[in-house]
Amino acid sequence: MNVGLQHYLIVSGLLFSLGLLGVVVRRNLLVIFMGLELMLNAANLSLVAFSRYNANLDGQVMVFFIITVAAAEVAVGLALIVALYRKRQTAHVEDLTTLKL
Amino acid sequence: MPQFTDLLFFAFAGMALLFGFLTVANPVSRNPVTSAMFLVLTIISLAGLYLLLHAFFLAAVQVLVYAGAVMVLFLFVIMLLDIKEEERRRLKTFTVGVGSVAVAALLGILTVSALSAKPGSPAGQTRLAIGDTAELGKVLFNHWLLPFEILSVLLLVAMVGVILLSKKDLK
Amino acid sequence: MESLQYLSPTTQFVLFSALKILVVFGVVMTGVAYAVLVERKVSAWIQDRVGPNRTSPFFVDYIPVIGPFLVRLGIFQPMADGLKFMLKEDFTPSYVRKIYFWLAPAITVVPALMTVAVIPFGSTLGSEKMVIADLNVGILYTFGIVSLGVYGIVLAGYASNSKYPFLGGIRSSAQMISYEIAMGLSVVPIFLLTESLNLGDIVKYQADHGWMILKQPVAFVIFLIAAFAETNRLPFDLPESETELVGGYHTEYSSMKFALFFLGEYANMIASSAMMVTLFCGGWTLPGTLLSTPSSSLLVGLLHIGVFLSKMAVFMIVFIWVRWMLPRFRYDQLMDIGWRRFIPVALANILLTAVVVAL
Amino acid sequence: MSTKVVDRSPLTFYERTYLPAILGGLKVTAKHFADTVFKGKSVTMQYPEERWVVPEGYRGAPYLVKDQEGATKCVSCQLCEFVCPPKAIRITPPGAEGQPADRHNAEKMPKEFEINMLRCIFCGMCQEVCPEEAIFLQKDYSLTGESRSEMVFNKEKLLKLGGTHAGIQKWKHKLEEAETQETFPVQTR
Repeated sequence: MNVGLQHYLIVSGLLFSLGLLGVVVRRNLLVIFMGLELMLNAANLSLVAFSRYNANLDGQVMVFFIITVAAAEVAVGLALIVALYRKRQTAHVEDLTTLKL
Repeated sequence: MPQFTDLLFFAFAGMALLFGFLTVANPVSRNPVTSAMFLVLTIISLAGLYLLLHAFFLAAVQVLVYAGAVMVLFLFVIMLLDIKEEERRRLKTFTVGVGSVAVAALLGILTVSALSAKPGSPAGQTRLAIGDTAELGKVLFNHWLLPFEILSVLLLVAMVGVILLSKKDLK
Repeated sequence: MESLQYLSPTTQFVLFSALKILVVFGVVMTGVAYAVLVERKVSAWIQDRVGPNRTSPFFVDYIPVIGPFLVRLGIFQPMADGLKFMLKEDFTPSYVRKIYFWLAPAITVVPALMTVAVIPFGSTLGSEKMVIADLNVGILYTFGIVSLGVYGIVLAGYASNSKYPFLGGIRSSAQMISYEIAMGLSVVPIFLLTESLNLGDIVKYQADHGWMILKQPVAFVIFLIAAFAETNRLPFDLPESETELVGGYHTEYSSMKFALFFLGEYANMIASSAMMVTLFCGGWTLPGTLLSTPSSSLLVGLLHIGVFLSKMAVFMIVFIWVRWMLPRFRYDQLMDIGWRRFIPVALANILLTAVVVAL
Repeated sequence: MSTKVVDRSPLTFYERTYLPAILGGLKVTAKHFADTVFKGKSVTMQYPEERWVVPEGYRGAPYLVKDQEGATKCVSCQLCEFVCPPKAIRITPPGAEGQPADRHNAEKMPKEFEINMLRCIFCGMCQEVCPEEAIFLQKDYSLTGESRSEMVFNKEKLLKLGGTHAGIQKWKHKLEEAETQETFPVQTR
């Protein structure tokens, strides 16, 4: 059996689930953030695969955009985490309970 | 040699999944640095997959931006904040259980939809999809010019925002 | 050569590629060893010393006149150095994070060696192109791999679990990210002119239109200085500044692991020199002679490689010489130059080139 | 006031390009490079072949000396052992039935005399304190060995390395000093 679009999509789906698992299970803000990155990457993979198997470069352009946005997002997100850490001395989601009654 | 590229696909895909798993759920270590390093490996494996999909430019950009800059930033922040290993007792079984069920459900949906995807044609004969960087550039700067410009503004906004956020005496 | 034609093209490709990889690897390794020697010799001469001049294996006695001369030049010193590094005690302090401590030196070396893969170090030899991987995104590949080099240093700093190496690692990550931007921006005008990301095409363009260093002097200066920062050489060797950080990231390392850091640094220098030769100084071409066009004759092919290597040697000497010319920059000066001088200048350079090209 | 005002005016644009610094560095390094390579003006001493001229008053390793007749000068008084700050000297006295001195005007000589050269700090106090002028800091500056025990020098070794100091005799120079002081043109009383 030759490797086709479906293979890539399944890998992408598995990676996406792994990223989500990280976001749900892990309690460290930075690791959660890494899970998010993993999810973005999984989406990228399926986009590139679509682009390849549909002979259309738009998917790749979209991936290019996503990578750029991800870079900006990481910069802002990490700055937020640093600011939060300065204020609370923690990067643990369960310690951040300001909104809790 | 289709056989050989198939082998490469399985190698890269297996590596990506293994390292991805070790990123989020490493059974040995909860160290954020370990997670970050495995995420770097995942990203590099994904770059390998991009190469198999003839997206050479994206593979290079993936390594350059993600592995070279974004993850270094992650490491930088982990070291700057001196974040210790997550304590083990804090992992609640309830969270893990519910999370796993939700993730498994999502995975099921994704798998079903992936299997129902039209296989498409493994293009390569058309010039459009052979991963030529010049072609990508043409598409990017003709059809997608406005989003590109908006993106550049977004980057600028992010830059200014980060500088503001990281000021210590923010009023 | 005759018997090779019976092999399938794929087998030939694999065979030739393996051969090229082996040869390039060997040349880079030898280059590293002798770069260390040249560094020691040139440093010594600049500081009114003589440098290594004693190592003489037993067979030197049988070489008449040249033997003592070679010994005085220290030709055999790298062998002794290598042997010394292997025989030294490989000490791992008890408080380090062991896995990263062992991984870091390897992670430093691998990207440095991988960079060389896309560089066209000669025209053709027989019918083989003298480049390991002729990628059409060659330069992006190089930048991607170079950007991975920072992990070795950061991890070394982190794994040592001690303050000076840690500071060295942190400094290095910030420095490398900053200067990568300037470096990347500085080469964009070249692509505007050559309309290709393939290093072979860039060399070809320079053979036809003259060297890039003449057309893009600003880009060259920025690239050169950024290369100094990327390879952690003086005046930008802040990650390992001996006087402040007692050696920085490799303070806790000894023996072969330390040797690997050393190897990585010099391999990086070789790779940067090769990049500069390829991008700005015409690669393997030599204008004004027959050597500027690819040729199928074996002799000319070898001469091309020779030209490339000599140009590279010039840049290596520049790297080594500058070490003694300038004092180390302060950290804020480093960041200031990177972000507030080079990036705007590089952007202006891109704009100017784009306007000229468009006209 | 002798306050010196250092000129700290801001750098000019030319200076801020770092060009003068780079050119200056190039000039200095090129000059030294050329001097060393072409004129052979290196300042390095090729050690095993070329030896350093040890200056007068240099404090090297302490060795035992023999007198003009080749006899041991040390009388085993152990003053040097007591005064030695790092306790590098160990003297074993001959004891009641020990061997007598090998020179006629002394009662005894040490049975064993050891200096641990790894502990010795070459301070010269042993030489200072020795009433017999039997121990001298000499000009030996390249003490090496392959083991710790090898670096503990015993009596035979110390005497051999110390050699004979014919010119140095007990109290002789004190006598000379006294004589010069007596002829010193200062009238006492």
